[in-house]
Order: sequence, then structure tokens, then C-alpha cells
Amino acid sequence: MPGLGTSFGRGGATTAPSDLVNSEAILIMGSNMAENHPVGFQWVIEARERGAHVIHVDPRFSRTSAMATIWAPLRAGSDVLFLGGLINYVLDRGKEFREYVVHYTNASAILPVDVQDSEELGGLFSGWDAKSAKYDPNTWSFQRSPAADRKPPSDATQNPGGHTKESGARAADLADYDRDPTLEHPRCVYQVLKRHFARYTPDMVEQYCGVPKERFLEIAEAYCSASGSEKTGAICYAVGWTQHSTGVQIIRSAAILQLLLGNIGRPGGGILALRGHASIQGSTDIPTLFDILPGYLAMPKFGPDSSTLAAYINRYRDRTGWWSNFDKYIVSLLKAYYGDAATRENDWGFGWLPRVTGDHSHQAYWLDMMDGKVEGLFVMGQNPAVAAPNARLERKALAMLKWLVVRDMVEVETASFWYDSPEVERGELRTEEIGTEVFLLPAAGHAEKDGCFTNTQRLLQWHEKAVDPPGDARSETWFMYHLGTRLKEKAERDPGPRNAGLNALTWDYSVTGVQREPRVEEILQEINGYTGPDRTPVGGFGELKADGSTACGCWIYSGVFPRLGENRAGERHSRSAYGHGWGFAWPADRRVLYNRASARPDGSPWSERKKLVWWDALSREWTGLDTPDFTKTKPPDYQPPHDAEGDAGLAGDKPFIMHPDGVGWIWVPDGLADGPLPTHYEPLESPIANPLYPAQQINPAALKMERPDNQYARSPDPRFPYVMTTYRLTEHHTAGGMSRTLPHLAELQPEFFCEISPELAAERDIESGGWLTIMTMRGIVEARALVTPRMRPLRIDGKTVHQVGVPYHWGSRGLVTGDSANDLLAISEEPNVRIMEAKGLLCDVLPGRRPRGAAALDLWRTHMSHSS
Amino acid sequence: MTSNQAHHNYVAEGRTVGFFTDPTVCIGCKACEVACKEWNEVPEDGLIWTGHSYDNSGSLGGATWRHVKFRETENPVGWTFLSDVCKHCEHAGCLEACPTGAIFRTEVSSVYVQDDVCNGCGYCIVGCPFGVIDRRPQPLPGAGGAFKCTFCYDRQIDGLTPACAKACPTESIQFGPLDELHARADKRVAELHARGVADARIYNPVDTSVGGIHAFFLLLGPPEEFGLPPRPEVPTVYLRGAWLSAAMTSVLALAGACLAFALL
Amino acid sequence: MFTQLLDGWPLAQQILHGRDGTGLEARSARTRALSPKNHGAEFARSVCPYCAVGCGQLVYHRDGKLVSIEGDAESPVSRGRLCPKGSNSFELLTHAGRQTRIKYRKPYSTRWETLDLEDAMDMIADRMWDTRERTFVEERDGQSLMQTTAMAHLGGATLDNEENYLIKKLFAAGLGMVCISNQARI
Amino acid sequence: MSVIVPGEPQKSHRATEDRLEKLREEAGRTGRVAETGVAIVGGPIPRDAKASSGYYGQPIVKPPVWTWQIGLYLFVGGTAGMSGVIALASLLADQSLDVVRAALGVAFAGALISPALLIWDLGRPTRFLNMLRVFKWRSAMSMGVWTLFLFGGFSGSAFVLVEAWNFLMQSDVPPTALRGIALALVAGTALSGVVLATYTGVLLGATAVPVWSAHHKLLPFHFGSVGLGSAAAVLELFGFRIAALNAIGLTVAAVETGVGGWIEIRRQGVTARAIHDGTPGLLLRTAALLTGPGALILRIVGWVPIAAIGFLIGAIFSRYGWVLAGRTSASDPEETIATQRRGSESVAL
Repeated sequence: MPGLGTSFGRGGATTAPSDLVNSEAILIMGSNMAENHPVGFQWVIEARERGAHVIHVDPRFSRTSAMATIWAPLRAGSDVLFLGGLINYVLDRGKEFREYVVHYTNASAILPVDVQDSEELGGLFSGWDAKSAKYDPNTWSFQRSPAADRKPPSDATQNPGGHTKESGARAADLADYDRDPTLEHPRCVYQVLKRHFARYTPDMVEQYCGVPKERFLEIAEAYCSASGSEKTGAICYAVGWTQHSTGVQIIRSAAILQLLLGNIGRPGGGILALRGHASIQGSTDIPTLFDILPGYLAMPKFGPDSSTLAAYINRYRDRTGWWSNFDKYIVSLLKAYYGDAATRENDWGFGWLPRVTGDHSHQAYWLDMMDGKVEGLFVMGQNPAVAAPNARLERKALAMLKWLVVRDMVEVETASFWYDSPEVERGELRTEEIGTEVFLLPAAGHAEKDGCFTNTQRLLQWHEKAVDPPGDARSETWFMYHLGTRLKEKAERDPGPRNAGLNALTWDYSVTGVQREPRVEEILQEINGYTGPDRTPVGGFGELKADGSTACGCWIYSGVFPRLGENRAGERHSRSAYGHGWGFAWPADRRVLYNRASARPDGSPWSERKKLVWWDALSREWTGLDTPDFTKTKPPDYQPPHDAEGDAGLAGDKPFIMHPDGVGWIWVPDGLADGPLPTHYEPLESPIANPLYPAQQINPAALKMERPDNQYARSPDPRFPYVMTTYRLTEHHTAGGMSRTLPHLAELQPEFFCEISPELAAERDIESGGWLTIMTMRGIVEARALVTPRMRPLRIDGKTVHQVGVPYHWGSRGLVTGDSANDLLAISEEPNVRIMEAKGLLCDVLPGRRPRGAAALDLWRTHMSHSS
Repeated sequence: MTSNQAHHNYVAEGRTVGFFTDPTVCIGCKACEVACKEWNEVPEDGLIWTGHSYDNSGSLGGATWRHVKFRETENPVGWTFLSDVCKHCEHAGCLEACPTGAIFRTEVSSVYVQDDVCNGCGYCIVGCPFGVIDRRPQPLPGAGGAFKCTFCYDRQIDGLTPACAKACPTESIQFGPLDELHARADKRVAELHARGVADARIYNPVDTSVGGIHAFFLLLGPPEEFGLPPRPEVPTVYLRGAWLSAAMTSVLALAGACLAFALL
Repeated sequence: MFTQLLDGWPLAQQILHGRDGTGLEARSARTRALSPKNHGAEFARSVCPYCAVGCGQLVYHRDGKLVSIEGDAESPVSRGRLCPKGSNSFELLTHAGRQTRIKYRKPYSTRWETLDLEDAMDMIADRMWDTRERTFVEERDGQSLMQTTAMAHLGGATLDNEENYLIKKLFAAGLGMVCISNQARI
Repeated sequence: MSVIVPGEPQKSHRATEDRLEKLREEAGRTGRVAETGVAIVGGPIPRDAKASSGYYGQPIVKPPVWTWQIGLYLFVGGTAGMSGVIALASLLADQSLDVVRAALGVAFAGALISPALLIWDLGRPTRFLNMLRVFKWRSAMSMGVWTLFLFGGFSGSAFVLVEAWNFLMQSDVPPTALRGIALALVAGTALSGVVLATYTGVLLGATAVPVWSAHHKLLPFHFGSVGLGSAAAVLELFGFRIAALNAIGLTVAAVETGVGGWIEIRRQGVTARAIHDGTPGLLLRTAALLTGPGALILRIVGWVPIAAIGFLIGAIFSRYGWVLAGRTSASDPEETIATQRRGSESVAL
């Protein structure tokens, strides 16, 4: 999560839902928390009952809005405008938490003269290269007075963005730069920020977000009051923020707001990313992603940076701050992967790792699949035929595969596309002509296997196996292990260079039971890390070394299995308000990240009621209610000696230890693909022109991946006058594989419906409870019409903008079936994390059901061909 | 540990328990409906989309023992959720009506239907002034018998909280000794009034022949808008009048007939 | 015998003890013996498989069969509470629509067939090996590449950390697959 | 290698999905789903204007689930019960034994048919004996069952005995001994009979169904008198054209004329619209004419058999009318709300 990663240093939620009870104000935006995280929402209700403001800003009046103390409707995709408005409100009225801002953020850093802001360049920041359509972030770093000596910037080719921390090498001198603690210097970040957001006024917000001015001011007053030594406020978000072509920058806006208000690392503060799947945090920490290795280490990218391990380390290691340990973590990972075969001589097997040659994310390789460039695909516990954007294309692409392996608990649409997809019904695909060989393997459920999930608050929780999975159902652990043994046998027969890695791969897990299930705890021990031939577990990442004496599968998880037989993810004895003793929170069981910031620079708590971690002058160590996210014995007044490296290079009042300069980044000098500051761009499809930058309608770095089977509407487009936003319901889960098949959930929301306002219903002559048909440039679906006053038409730039809400849970199988809303979405990529834009698109709605069969496509094509 | 999670001993103590359901903290998630159906193995009873806000359960009945109601209001736009359930009346119409003794009052003063006894005569259904209990239709398992909330009597025997209250994410459903719940409810209403929620009130018809309900509610707005009877009466209040009328009729019929035959 | 009959007949109890037939005297033998289905069952400490809040669950089981699933009151994350999906996770594991056998579809076939688990594993391994052999690139312009883009993986956010670890380890570090992705984007 | 047909879901799925389809169609057609699942006024779609009242027009109390057998039972029970009364009257009057025998025959026949109908209507007929687990005087159903039990016993034994007695009389043995016992049994039949004929009014009256409880005092009287009339009518059709029966017929007809008129005059608006509108309204009004003025006039002009037939038809109509009215009334939230808003008033006759 670079939004949080670049701002604070780690790509994880900075706090836990249970800490929200300590908040004086909670801003829920881009999230429908009550509906999608009901049990987490108990803490919000509790805070509200204690008198906290609960603010919900959302295009729809949802079950969350019903529980909030203030709700404001918002035009989907105008989030940066709204948050920018709050930032402007803070700066304009001097409501920032000055002492926090001066000491704990880079607001005082001074930018060189040549850095130019988007406000100066009409929507582009300096460093834009029109040819490659990319930024060169080198131009965003700070001014350094000639006196300060520093190591020369490397000629590292930047490829910013991605889940990894993208600093290193040249970023090393981000540690020393000129500052102006008075924040008066015209080119200091604080002043630049002021100028950057000066146009984000309440009137602007009213005119382009559709939030009435009074409502906005009410919210601004309520939220910004939750700041200072006695009060804190928290922000909760989910995919309502991330699924935009500006997703990361929306989160950046929230980060800036929180840094200004001094709400990071303190009780009841923070930014809570609410994730949607049981272990989605875990699946980025230990990634099934193309661009990172476990622990947010970058996958080697094809090129000079990865020619040797040394070059690679030089590229990513920081001189100061925690990432100075980068070499220890990568070497330990290689040892975990390749074991004894990894030696200093062979660069610890670094050369065996595949090189990344571009964008290999889901959406990118799926387009290649559509073009016949992919032969085989594994899908495990996901259902792209319903869940992925432009699901029509997703399904058709499956027919281009030679072989497909689907692992799930039910026969999901992804496995059945070849005989019961809408494309078959419409004659676009013919079963007899589909050459894809399909394996559908039944998977084990959570109570049928050992293992741990990492939840939204970075908490590893072990779940015990209760019973064996039924029939042929097996865990993914079982599947991967037994597949691996088969492949390694094949590799042994051919010891060529291409198989060196596979032959070296440590795969000696022991199996148990009639089903020969691998012992999962052994894998967790490998993830935790060990040393020596007897594989003694290491106590934590502090013990990891770069000399090959330690192995560790994921350094940030190190400490989860500190001793044989001590699985801390399985701990079930909560001892404190922060839940210590229950599970294990990475890193090092710290529950609130950057919690050094909960104390003043001098180490004393900001206030009695907001104390969390503080410096104990007697025992001369950091102590408190949480595990300090700081070197335990580093005194607050510590000043690093000149040229001190690593953590020692950070002063005692620098809470953001992952950053080379130890402070929170308001201005991000490095690591983002679309600008050092967030700024407003319209969604890829929008009913209006960008009010800020006539010349720059959309995020310049975003990828539209436009092609005949992935087209876009114009902005605005008379054929598609309405704004569409997709979402989930409490009663269902994502693509429905875990809910549409279950009677007790299916009966609660049995049909695909679409929420529209009475005004829109009247405009389009749609009967409440009747049927309507929705069309975009990607597809056509039908749904039941739920006409409700909870959907409000907005006044945007003097004209009425209607918004249409569509839950996306339905598909062609299960107890309750329906069209898939994701047929309507476009495959697009936000430049940093390559997420699609699902929350703000253009559509049209017509009364009645869509035609059956091929006729549906005819209607759709006719509609698109209406030139106007 | 919150009271909804604590183990208890009410059955052995013979202590009267109840539900206090508070819509001001209900998020309308329907966890109560599902938890109830899961624990009690109540079958799915129709995959029908109603178009009535997010309520697709329709009403309490033979296969719906918890029912979250969704009330939408305009200007200002609002959305209230209320989880309805069997009221376990002080004077229970269904209990009085049952001719087989299938329904009885438990140690915790809840009203329990014994499925192994019920012969589906259907008289309890018209005996309930809240329209709670109903006969389970074909082709559902258990069809023909009358069903309603059991107050998870089986769980309570082991000191466990009823499934719905146990699951409720925001404790909108509160389980506990009735007297404690009343105290909590009064406090809550006072709080809400202080906050300016003027129409907050307790729904608990103590002043009618029902004599109060053990599963009572806090309401925002008139009862009928949540499908609750404004002034429920337990049908036994009509017995006296009806039987008097029957007796009078009997005498008249006997006398009349005898007279007719004697004289003519 | 006779007294048993009287005990079993509520009307007799009514007459003997002057009851009105609405109380405990109306209980059937089954009701008298009533106890919750998870009475005396073993339980496993588990975590809800749906969203990422990570609510604690107690999974009750007896003789290798699931009995019921409910919230873990001791969890500081959820305090014993569950949402409708979490409350339904017993059905998730036991419902009639669950897939328990392998389904296999031959190229261009119009029907599902079944396969033996071990055979399926062998076949999948063969497919992977064949594709990899043909598409693996060891180096490009003198530089190490060691990748294949002809095989892809999708999914992981619903899986355990250990499972994701093995996927990345085998597919990427072992086989050189780079097209690996999951639901995680934020 | 076993073969799975493509697209075929698990059995249970197919079943549910078929049911879903059926329900959908029905829903679209009628706007109601009578079968399993939710039966929502105005829902599923198309939505109903009434959906505005109460909670989306949802019934507040549940309509009775009773099927056709109950309407018929109300008629049969009433007729049989009151036949017992006529048997007693005729026995006391010491007229020809034939009337007594016939009346007891009708009573006994009714005593056999009634339980059959009741059991037929049960959700779980095999468990009908559970009715005898308890005796609950606050449950009209329980009281009724026990009454029917007694009535069956009395009418049966009385019938047998009187037949025996009749046989003996031919073989001129002085039956004085028997007479006493017979009298006792017939009296039992008569007493349990009147209860049987009137309790059904209590059965409907003491419920939460607005239109029934609103008439909880009228119903026992109404059902009783119509029962008596029916008994007389049946016997007349068996050929007993005697003055006493005609007198009874005339009286009942007069009474029913009054009842019918009273119901028409004393309209209670929303709270009792179920007995005036729709099918039940039509049935009840027809019934009122046939059992009241109709029968009265026909008897006065002397067309007794026609009057009797008309009366019986009316009697059946009225029972079904009341049962249906209960269903309509309960399904109508406005009626429930109005009744209760009127408060105690609704408890009046």
C-alpha cells in the first residue's frame, strides 16, 4: 500500500479497529464499514456512544450513514477534492498540530527551486516525461546546502510504484536536507502545501463534490477538532478509495491530513485500511503478487539493478533508517528458499530468481491471455469470471487458455465458463470450440486446515484444524506441496541451469495423517526464520544476518515463532486493551505503528488521556501500553553522530523509523509514480471536465488499457449520462462463491438489484421493484430497481448528476443468480498498485429487462453507436 | 466480558430472562437472523426479493424467528433497523391456546414449543396478537408443525446466550435478566431524550391484557410502522364474554326446544 | 409402569398437582432430556474466513464431524460477535452444494468428468512442465531472465500465509513464474 | 469414469431453484407468494398501493391456516350438537320415539364426521391423540375437543341404547328400566351438544383476529341458533313434518333476521370491513338472507322443505363466510390497527 507506505514507511493499517474507541472523531470515507466490517464497526458505535463524531462521506446513504452522526453525499471520484478541502481548511485556519508537524513530518523540508508543483504546470508536476508518459521522481527530492557531504546519487533506473518501498540508493541522501522549523521558508513543504491546496475551498467542494457548503464546514469543524495533545481522530477507508485511477493519491491526502492533525501513532488516531478478505493483508506481506518478495522486498527487475545481488542491494538499501537492514532480509530469504545450495559464491542463489520485465499483474497478463499469450492458469479461492473488471473479457480470455486449474469449495463461474457463461448463452463462445482443459479441484475450508490469516490490523491469527476436509478436498498447502514434489522429481532428471533454482528449492516438509497433509507449523517456522543446521528459530528480525547464517521466509513476520513449540499466532490470552497475548501483530507485536509519536519529542506523553508509549527516564527505555515501535533504549534526546548508518542514523525524536529521515512524509520525494502530492484528477470516465486543470482531465500516469474490448465513454458522454459505483452488501461476500451458494445468506439478498433515486426513476420511467437495464461501454446487465430516497441526485457545476449504485455479487451459478455488475467495469490501472477504477464510471439505465441471448449485445451495440 | 457473552445459570435459578432490542445501535446486518437459523437449523424459506428496502425475510413465521425490519424515511433521509422476535409474553396467547400442551412456559419464563408434541392444529397462530408463531409450510423440513423463537432454551440450559444475542455485533440485542434489562432500557431512553431524540420510547404493552413482553424494544416512531400492534390484547380476555354468550344460548336452545315439543 | 404412564401424561399431573397445563408439567420426555447440540463437544480455536476483521471463532466438532461454529468470546478483535457471514460459516463448510470431488473437462468436451486425485495431480504437473519447458527464457541480451510468462497464478487473499508462501516459493523462486497476482491492491 | 452432466447443480440446488422459479412467476402474477417463504402484501413486485400502511402493508397478526374442513366442521358440529337437544326435547315430550331416534342418528353421525374433519385439517394428523395430553379450560380448542369426546360417547351410547329400546318395545317387554338410562344418556348428549354447537363461536371469538374478536359475544349465539335451525331443518328433510320443528325453524329464522339486520346496521368501518366486503361479505349476506327473512317467508307460506334446504345452504355459507372473513381481516394491517386504536370499544358486542 504505497499510499501509506510512502507516507509513513509501512504499507499496513497503522492501527486496529478496537483502537477506534479512543477516537474523538472518526471519518469513514471510501468505506461502508457497517455493512462490510460489521463486527469491526462495534468499536465505532462504542466511540459514538462515548460522544465521538462519526462522519460518513459516501455517494450513497448506506447502513454506515444511518449510524453516523454526520453524513455527506459525494460525487464518486471527487475524493481528493473533498480531502484537499479539509487540508486547506486546516492550513487556512492554522488548525494543524504545530509541534507534531514540525518534529514528526517533513513539513519543514525545503525544496529546490527547480521543483514545480501541479498548480504551476496546469496539472503536471515537474519531472514528467511525455514520451514515456512517466515521471522521473529524481526531481522531487529536497534541497541540500552544498556543505552537507553525501554519497553521489546512483544512476539507478527508477521504476517507481508498486507494493514495494521504492526508495534506496539515491534515496539515501533523503536523510539530510535543509529544514526551516519556522515553516516560513517559501519553498518549505508546508508553504508549498498551502499554495498547492489553496484552490480547494468549501465553494469548490460544494460545486464539484456535491457536498453542501454548510455540511462540509460542519464536517471540517467536527473532524479537525479531533487534534492536539488531548484529542485524536481516525480515518477508515476501504476499496471505495483505492478502486480509483487516483486511489493511492486519495490515501495520500488522508495521510497528509492525519500528519497535519498529529493523528498518527497515537491512541484513537491513525488510518485504518479495511481489507475485504480474511488474509488480504497477509497476501501482500507474503505476496502472491508479481512485483514483491515476502516482506516488501522488491522482485528483481530485469536490468542493471539486478545484474548482481550487490547491485540489487545497492539499489534498495537505505543508508539510514530501518531499510539499512535490507541486505540481511534478502539474503535470509534466499537462504530460506534455496537452503544450503545458496552460497556466497553463487550470490545466495539470487540469479535463480525470475526477473520482472514489466507489468505482470492480473489485469495486464489477462489481456495477454485474451491475446493468446498465456497457456496455463491457476485460480485459487478467487472468481475473476464474476469479480474482475470487464468480466466479459475475463471470461472470454479463459477460453484462450490451454489449461486451467481452479481450486475452490464450490464450482465457481470461473470453472464453468465453458458451458454456462453469458457468452455461451449469447453465442460469443461455443462449448465445442473451447480448447481449454479444465481441472476443478475441491478446496478445504478454514476449519479443515491449520494455518494463519493476517487480518486488517496486521494481526497474525492461527486457526486450528477441527476436522479433515471431505472427499477429495485438500488445503492449498497440500496441493502446493504435492505438486512441488512432483515437479522437483522432473527437475532432478534435468539438472540444467533453468532447473537450478527448482533443484535447490528447500521442500523437505514432513507430512501427517492419511491425507498426507504437510505440517503447517514447519512452514510458519521457516517464515519466522531459523539459524544453524538444526534450524533453531530466530527470536525476531533483529537476529537476521547478511552472512548466510540465518534463513527467514518473511522478515516482518520474524518473531511469530521465536522458539520451538511457541507459535505466537496461536496465542489466545489477551492481556491488555491492545490485545497483546492474542495472536501476533507484525512487526514485533507492535499494535499501533509509529507509536513513538504518541509521546512528545522529549519522550513524555502528549497528555495523560492520550498516552501510549513514553520514555521511562529511570529504566532509560521506552515503555507503555504497546510494544514501542522504536529502538527500546534509544533516548529521546539522542542525536546521531555524523555519518552514522542504519537505525543509529536516526535521532531520538524520529518516530517513522522506516524512513531514511525518520519523519512522516507530507511531500513524497520518492516512491510514487504520479506525483509527490495528491491533486485532483477526474475519473477515467466523468460527467464533467476537470475543474482544476482543463488541460489535464485524468491522472496522467494512469493506464486506460483502451482496446476494442475495453472501451471508454467520453467525459462527459450523452450516451452515458449517469455516474455508476459498485459495492458489496453485508449479506454477500465478493463474487458470491462463499454466499450465493449458501441458503441462509442467499435468501437475505436473493436478487441482483440496483439502487437509484426517485428522481432518476421518474426521469427514466422506472418502476420501483421492477426491472432496469444498465449499460456501459463494456457491457449490458439487468437488475431489479430499488428506488430509494437514500440515493440523492447531486448538483454538480450547476447541473444535476444522478448516481447509480450496483452491488456486484451475482453470477450465473449458485442458489440465487443474476447478471454480474463487473461486466460493466473497465480494465484500467492506477499507476502505483495497478488497481482498476470500479467506483466511478459512466453508465446509462433503461426501464425493463435486457433482451435474451445475442439480442442483448445488439441492443448494447446500438446504444453505443448513438453518435451525439 | 459483555453480558451477551457471559455464561449464566438462569435456568437453574429459575430467573426470568428477556431480550432488549435497541434499534439506535442496530446496523441491520441480519447476523441475528442467520445465527438463529444456523443454531436452530431453521431452513431457508423462499428466495424472494421483495423490493422493501433491504428486507427480504418478510415477516416472522415458521421458518423465520428473527426478522430485521428496514424503515426508510425521507427529509431528512434516514434508515432505521429493528430486529423483531417472539415477544415471550407475560400472558401468551399461543401458550393459552395450545390444546396439546406442546407449548409450555420454561424455568426462565420463556414460551417454548415442543416440536415432538405439536400436531399442527393451528390454534396458536390465531392466538398470537403479534403474528409471530406460524405453521411451517411444505416442502420445508418439519412442515405442518407450529414454530417460533425458542429463546434458545437448549443453549440456556447449558448457560449459553441465545444465538442471536451472542452474534449481534453491536449488542443491539441485549440478553439478560428481565429486571436488569428494564433498568438498562429506561436509562437508555433517558440518554436519548437528553440527546434530543424525542420520539425514543419503550415498546412494552404492560397496560394491556398482555401484561408486558419479555422481549421488548426501544422504538423510534409509532409501533405500527414497525409492524407491531399498537395495543395488543391476549385473546383470553374475550373468553368470559364468549362463554357467557354460549351458556345463554345453550339455555335458550334447550328451553326453546323443550317448550316447542311440550306445547306442540 | 402405571406411575410411568401417569408421569408421561400431563393431564394426570394436572389432576394430581392442580396444574393448568401451561407449565413444566407439559414437557415431553424429549424436552426433559434437552441439551444444546454442542454439549460436551470438542472445539478448535479458529478465525472467520470472510472479511479481514479476523473475528475469533469456536469450531465445535465431535467424532470428526462439525457440530457448530460460533464467536469466540475471548477474542479482543471481535468479543465473541459475528456478522451474518461469519455466523453462517458452519453452513459454508457443510452445505449441499459444496464440491467434494474433482471435476475434469477435456479440451472441446461438452461434459464434466471425474478424476482420481493423484491422477489429477500428475496431469497438472505434466501440463506445467510441458508449458515451462517450451516457454522458459533463461536470459535476454546476455542478462539473466529466468522467467516464463506463459503460466499465471491468481488468488491468495482468501488463503493462509503459509499457503501463499508456498505458492510464491514454488511458482516464482522455483519455476520462474512472474505472472502471479491476487485480490490485494491497496 | 463416471460422468457428470454439465451444468447440473446438486440435487438440492435444482429443487430450490425450481421452487424459486415457481415462486417468481406466482409473485409476478399475483403480487403475493402464498407458498413457502415470505407472503408480503404488495411484495414481491409488483408493489401494492396498500404497502404504505403499517410496515410495507405486512399483516400484523397471522391469518388462520385452517382449510375447507373447518368451515364444514363448524356446520356439522352445530347441527349434530343441536340434534341432541331436539332428541332430548322430543324424549321429554314423550312423543313418538322416531324423532328421538332420527335426532340421535344425526347427532351420532355428526359425532363421527366432526373428528374426521378436524384430524384431516391438522398439520400432523397422526398426532391427533396429543389433544388428550392436557385439559386447558382457557383454550377453546381444548374445551371443544373434550366436548366432542363426551358428545361422541353420549350420542353413540344413547343412539345404540334407544335403538335397542325401540327393538324391545316391539317385543312388548316393559322398557321402564331402560327409559331412565336412556333419558340420562340423551340428556348428556343434549348438554354436550349445546356446548359443541356454541363453543365454536368462542373458538373464533377468543383470537387475535380482529373481525372475530370484535364479535366474540355474537358468534356463540349466532352459531348456536343457526345450529338449532339446521338440526330442525335436517330432521324435517328426513320427513318429520311436525309442528315443533317448524316452530323452531320459524323462531330461528326470526332470530337470524334480527342478527343479519343488526350486522348490516351496526357497521364498524375499517375494523370489521372483512364481513361486509369481498367474498366473505357476499357469503355472509347470502347466508343472512337464506337463514333469516328467506326461511321466515318460506315457512309462513308453508314451503317447509325449500325453507329447510335454503336454511342449510345458508348455514354452510355463514360458517365459510366467517372463516374467510377471519383470513381477510387478519391479513389486513389497517383493520388490526384500527381495531386496536379504538381500544376497549372493540371488545364490545
